[in-house]
Amino acid sequence: MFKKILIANRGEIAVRIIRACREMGIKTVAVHSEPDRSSRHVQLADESVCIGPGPATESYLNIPNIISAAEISGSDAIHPGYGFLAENTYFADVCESCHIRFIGPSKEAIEKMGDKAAARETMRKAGVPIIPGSDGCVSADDPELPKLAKKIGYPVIVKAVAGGGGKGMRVVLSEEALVPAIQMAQSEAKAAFGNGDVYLEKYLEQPRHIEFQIVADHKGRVVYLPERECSIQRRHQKLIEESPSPAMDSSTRRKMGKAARRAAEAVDYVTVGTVEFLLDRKNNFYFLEMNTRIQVEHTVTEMVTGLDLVKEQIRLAAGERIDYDRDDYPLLGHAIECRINAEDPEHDFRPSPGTLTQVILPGPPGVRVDTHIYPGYTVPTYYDSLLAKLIVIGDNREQAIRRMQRALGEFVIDGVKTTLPLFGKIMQHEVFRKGEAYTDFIAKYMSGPPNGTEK
Amino acid sequence: MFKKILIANRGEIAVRIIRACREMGIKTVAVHSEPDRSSRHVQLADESVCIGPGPATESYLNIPNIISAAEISGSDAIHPGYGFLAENTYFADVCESCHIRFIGPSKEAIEKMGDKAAARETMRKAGVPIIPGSDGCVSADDPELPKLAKKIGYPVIVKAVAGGGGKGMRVVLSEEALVPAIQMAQSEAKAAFGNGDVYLEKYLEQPRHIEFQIVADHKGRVVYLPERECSIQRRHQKLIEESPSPAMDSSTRRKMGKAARRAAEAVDYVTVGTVEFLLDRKNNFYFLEMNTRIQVEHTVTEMVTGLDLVKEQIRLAAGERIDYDRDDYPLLGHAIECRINAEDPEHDFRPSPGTLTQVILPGPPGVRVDTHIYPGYTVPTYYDSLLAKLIVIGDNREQAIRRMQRALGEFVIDGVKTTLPLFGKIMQHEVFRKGEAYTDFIAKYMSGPPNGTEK
Amino acid sequence: MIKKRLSELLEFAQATDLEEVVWEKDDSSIHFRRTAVPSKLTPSGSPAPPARESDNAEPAPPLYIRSTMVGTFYRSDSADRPPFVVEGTVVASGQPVAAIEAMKIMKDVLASAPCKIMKALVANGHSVEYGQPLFEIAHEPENV
Amino acid sequence: MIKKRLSELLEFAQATDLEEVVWEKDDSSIHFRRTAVPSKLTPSGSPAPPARESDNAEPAPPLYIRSTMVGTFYRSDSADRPPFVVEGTVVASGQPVAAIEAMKIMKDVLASAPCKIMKALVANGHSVEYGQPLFEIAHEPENV
Repeated sequence: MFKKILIANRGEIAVRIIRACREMGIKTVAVHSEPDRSSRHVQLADESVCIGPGPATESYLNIPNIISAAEISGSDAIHPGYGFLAENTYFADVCESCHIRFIGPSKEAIEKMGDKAAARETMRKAGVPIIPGSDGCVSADDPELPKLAKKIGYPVIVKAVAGGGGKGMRVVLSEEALVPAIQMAQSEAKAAFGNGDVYLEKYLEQPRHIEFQIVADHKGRVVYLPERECSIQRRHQKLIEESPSPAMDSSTRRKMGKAARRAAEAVDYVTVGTVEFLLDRKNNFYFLEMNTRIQVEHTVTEMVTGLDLVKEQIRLAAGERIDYDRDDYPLLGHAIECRINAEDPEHDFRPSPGTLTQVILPGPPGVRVDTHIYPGYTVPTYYDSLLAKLIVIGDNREQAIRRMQRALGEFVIDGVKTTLPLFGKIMQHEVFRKGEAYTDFIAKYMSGPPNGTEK
Repeated sequence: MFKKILIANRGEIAVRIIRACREMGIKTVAVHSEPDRSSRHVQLADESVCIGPGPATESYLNIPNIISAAEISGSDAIHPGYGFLAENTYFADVCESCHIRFIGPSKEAIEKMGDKAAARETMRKAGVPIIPGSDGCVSADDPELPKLAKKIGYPVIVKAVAGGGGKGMRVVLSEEALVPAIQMAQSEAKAAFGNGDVYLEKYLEQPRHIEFQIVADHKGRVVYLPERECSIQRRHQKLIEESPSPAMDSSTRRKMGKAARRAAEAVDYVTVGTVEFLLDRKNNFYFLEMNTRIQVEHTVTEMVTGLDLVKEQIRLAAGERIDYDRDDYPLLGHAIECRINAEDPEHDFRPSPGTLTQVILPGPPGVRVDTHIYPGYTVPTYYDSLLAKLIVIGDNREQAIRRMQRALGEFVIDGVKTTLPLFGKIMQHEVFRKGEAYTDFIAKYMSGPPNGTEK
Repeated sequence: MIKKRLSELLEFAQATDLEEVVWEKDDSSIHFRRTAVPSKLTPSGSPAPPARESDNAEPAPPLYIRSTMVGTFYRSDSADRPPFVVEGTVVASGQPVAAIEAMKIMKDVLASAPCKIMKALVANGHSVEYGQPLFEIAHEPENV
Repeated sequence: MIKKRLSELLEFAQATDLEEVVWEKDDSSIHFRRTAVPSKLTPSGSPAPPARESDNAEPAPPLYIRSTMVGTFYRSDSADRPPFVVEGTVVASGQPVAAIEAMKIMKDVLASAPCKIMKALVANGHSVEYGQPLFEIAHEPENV
C-alpha cells in the first residue's frame, strides 16, 4: 500500500480523498494555489505545498510544480481527483516516468476513452450499443453525407471529436440544415479545442442520462454497481444525480451493467470509472462516454451500496484485488444528490464568489454533505463554483425527496448566492416527483427565475 | 397521524424530533426559555413559544406553560424528548387530561419502571433475570440482614429506591461494613430524593452495560433491535455507546433480546424504549432498568439498522402498527458514538459555557453529527453540557474506530473547552481497542488529564 | 439586610407564578404570600435587563408590562365587561390590567408598579408567550 | 500606452516561468523573451501585494526574493562551488542568487531588480514551495 499520497486537486474532492487516506493510515500532501492557502484540504492534510498563484493553469494544472511537490514530499502516488489533470494522459505519463503511481487507469485507457470517435469504435467492437452515426469524422463537402444522415435518421446531432461541455455541437432536424450545421460546428470546435473534426450521430429526444459505476482490478475482474441517473442537467452540467433510476427495471439494469463491464474490459480498465449511456423511452440504450476517474456523484453510489469508492480506488491502484463478488449490489435505499453551487440562479447562474458569513449544514438522519466550505471561507473566483454536495438516502424515492426538501430548508449559506432555491423548486415539481424528468427538464421547466412569478 | 407536535425539549434532541416531523409532514412547535431564543430548534420549528426564563424549573419543566403552549398552538401531541419531563408520570397524566397525546408509553408503564424496587419485582415475575438482592427495601436494624447479604454473596451494593446518578449508592465488601453503609446510603438518599429507602443487590465487578432498544405497538407486538454497549461511563453518565457490543455472540444476543421483549411486554409497553442490563464475564446478564423514552444513543441503533426510531416512535404513539417482522435486525456495520460535551476534561469536567467562535463538523463518509450548535451559538449555563453526538459507522469495529479518530481530528469547536481530546485518547487506548473496556474503564485508565504527562 | 433579601426574593417571585415563598437561613426567616401573578416591569429587549434611569441624553427605552405566562390574553375578565385598562389609564401597583387564560384558568395580570398605560400591544383573545410585552407604559414617579 | 502594456505583461510573466510572451491586438504587438526564471520581488504577506513606497512613518515591510517554483533549493549551482550570494552581496537585476532543482533540472533563481542580500532564509538542500521567501533583501535604489 502507498505510504504517502499527494492530492492534485482542491475543494470537496481533495477533502474527500484526504479523509479516505487518513482512515487507511496513508499520509497526505495537499497542494494548493496562493488563494487556497487557508482551504479546508490544506488544513486537513498532513503536509501542504503551495504550487502557484490563483489561475489553475499556473497551479492545479502546473505539472512541473505538482510533480516536484510529490518529489520533495516523498509521495509515492498522486490522486488527481476529478477535473484538472484527472484525464490528462501526459500527466499520467509524467507520473509513471517519475515512478509516482497515478491513481487511475493506465494512460492507454485514458487515451482510448478520451478520443470520442476512437472510443465509439472500441465500443462497437466490444459489442456495446452505440448511437447510430458516422464511422469517424465527416466533412461538409462529402457527397455521401446526405445519404448517411438519412440512414442514421433525422434528427441527427453534429459533435466535435475533441469536444465536451456542449461546444461544437449542433442538432440538425432536416437535410437542408445539415451542411451549414457541420461547418459551424467545425469552426466552433476548431476555436475551442484546436481540432475541427466533427462526427454525426442520431439525436435522441427526451433521453435519460444513465451511468454505471464500475470497479476493476489488475487481474481483469470488473464489477458494476447500481446505476445512477443524472438527467437533470443545465447546459450539460449535472445538477442532480440519483440512484437507482426511477426508470430502471432489473432486466435493463443487468443488460446495461454488463455492457458497462464490457466497455471497461475493452480498454483493460483498472480502478474506478463510469460508463455513461443514454436510455430512450423504449429502453434502448447507447454508449455515451466513459469517465476514467472518480466522479463528483460517486457519493450517491456510496450511499446505496455502503461501499467507500475512494478507498476502493486507492486499494485497486495499489494492486489489490476486488474481494467481493457480485454485480447487482443490493440497494440500501434511494439516494439523491444536489450540487450546491455559488451561483445566482436569478441571474443566469453567474458565479457568486465572496466570503461566507455563516454556514450551517443540514443534519442527520440520512443526510450527507461533502464540502470544503466553513464559516469565514472565501470562495475564490478562479475555480468551479461547487460549494457542497448534499446527498440524502431514504427507504424509497418519495422519502428521499421529502428528506432532501427538509435538508435544503435547513441548509444555511450566507454571504454568496447559491443554487439552493433552485433545488427547492425542482424537488416540488410534479414532473421530477413522478420520475419523468429527461435531460431537457431544466431548459423546459426551470427557465424562469426560481423565485419568480409563482410564489 | 398527528397534525402538529409540540416538542417539550431543547438542544440536539429537539432538532432531531423536528427533522422527523418535517419529513413526515407534521407541523412543529418549539418551546424555549429566554436564553434559548436563538437556538437551532427554535429556528427550525414552524412555530415557537417562549415558556419561561433560563432555569429549567421555570421553563422546560414548567408544565402549565408547556401545556398552555400546546393549547394556544393547537398541538395534538407533545414529544418530551429525553430528560426534563420525559419520564414524568404527572406530566403524562396532564397531557392525557388535556386531550394531548403524550408521545411515549402509558403513564402506568412509566410508573412501573420508574420505581426500581417495583420494576425489579415486575421483572422477576416476567422471568427476566434480576441481580440477586433483597426483595424490597432493607433497614439497618433488621437481624436477618447479615444472612441475606451472605446469601446474595459479597460484594454487595446498597442502592436507593428512588435513586439515580450514583446518589445513595454504596459498595460493601464484607459484613462489618454492611450496617454503616446502609445508614449512610439512607441519609444520602433522604437528602437527595426525599426518600431514604434503600435495597441490597449483588455487586458485579467489571460488568458491561448492555442495552436493548425495543419497539412496541398498541397491538402488543414487541420487536427488539441489536444491542448497544454503553460501558464507557463517567460517574454513571454514558460517554461512548456502540453497536454491536464487541462481547456479544448471537446466542447471548437472542437470549437478552427476548428477555428485553418480556420486560416490555410485562408493562404493556408501547412506542420505543430501552431495557438496560449488566452482562458479566460469564455471559450472565441481569436487568438494570428500563428507560421509557427515546434515548440519547438511539442514533447508534439507527446507524446499524437503517431505521428511523424517532419516526417509529411518533408512528406508534399515533396508533400505527409495526410493519416489519423480525427480531435480530440485520447489522449494516459497526457504529460508535461519542458524546461531545462543553466540559473541561483537564479540570474535572467542569462545565465550559460560552460563545462558539467557530464550528466545523467532521464530514462523510460514514459520519453523522447530531447537534444544535452553530458558529456564534452561545452555550447557556442552565442546561446539560451536550454539544454534539458524533456517530460513525464502519464495516467492522476496527474501521469504525479509525473513522472516529479521523472525525475527532476534523471536528473544530472554538470558544469553549470540550471533551473532544478525551475521546481521542480513549480511541487509541489498547483496552478500548481490544473491546475489553468495562464500566470501570474511565475511572481506571482516564483519571489523569487527557493531555497529561505522556506526550 | 433583611430588606435586601426580601426585595431579592420578591423580584425572583415576581418573575414566576409563585404565590408563596419561604426563605430560612440560620435563625432568620422571610415568608411572604401574594394573591395573584403580577407582571414584570421591564424595558424592551430580551433577556430583560433591569430598568435603569437615563443618566444621559439618550432616549429611555420603552417600558412594558410583560406576560409571565403562556396563554390567551384578555383585556377584561369576561366578555360582557369593559377592559381593565385603556390608553391613558393610570394604574396603581398591584392593580389588574388584563387577564390570561391557561389550562382553563383565568389569572389576572397585575401592574407591579404605579404606571400609565400608553398602548395596548396585544388584541383581545390573542395568545401570548412568556416575556411578551402586553402594554407599553410610562412610569408614574409621583405615585411611587 | 505600449509601455504600460509591456510592464503589465512583464509583471505577469515574472510571476510565472514563461520564457516567451507574444501579445497582439489590432495592429500593434509586443514580443519579449527571457533567458531564465526570475523571482518576484515582493513584500511579505500572501497573496503578495504590490510593493509600495512608505508614505508615512510606519516601517516598510521586509522585502523578499520568493520562489516561483516548487523544488529543492541550492545556494550554489554545484556542490563544489561557493554560494551565488552571501549576506551583504549586492546583486544586479537578472543576476543568479540561487538554484532550484525540480524534476532533475536545475534552474537559476534570478534577482528581478538590483538589491542587497540581507539574509538567506532557506538552507541548502531544503525544499521550497511556490511563493516561499528565499532571501530577505533591501532595495538598492542608487542602482535602479
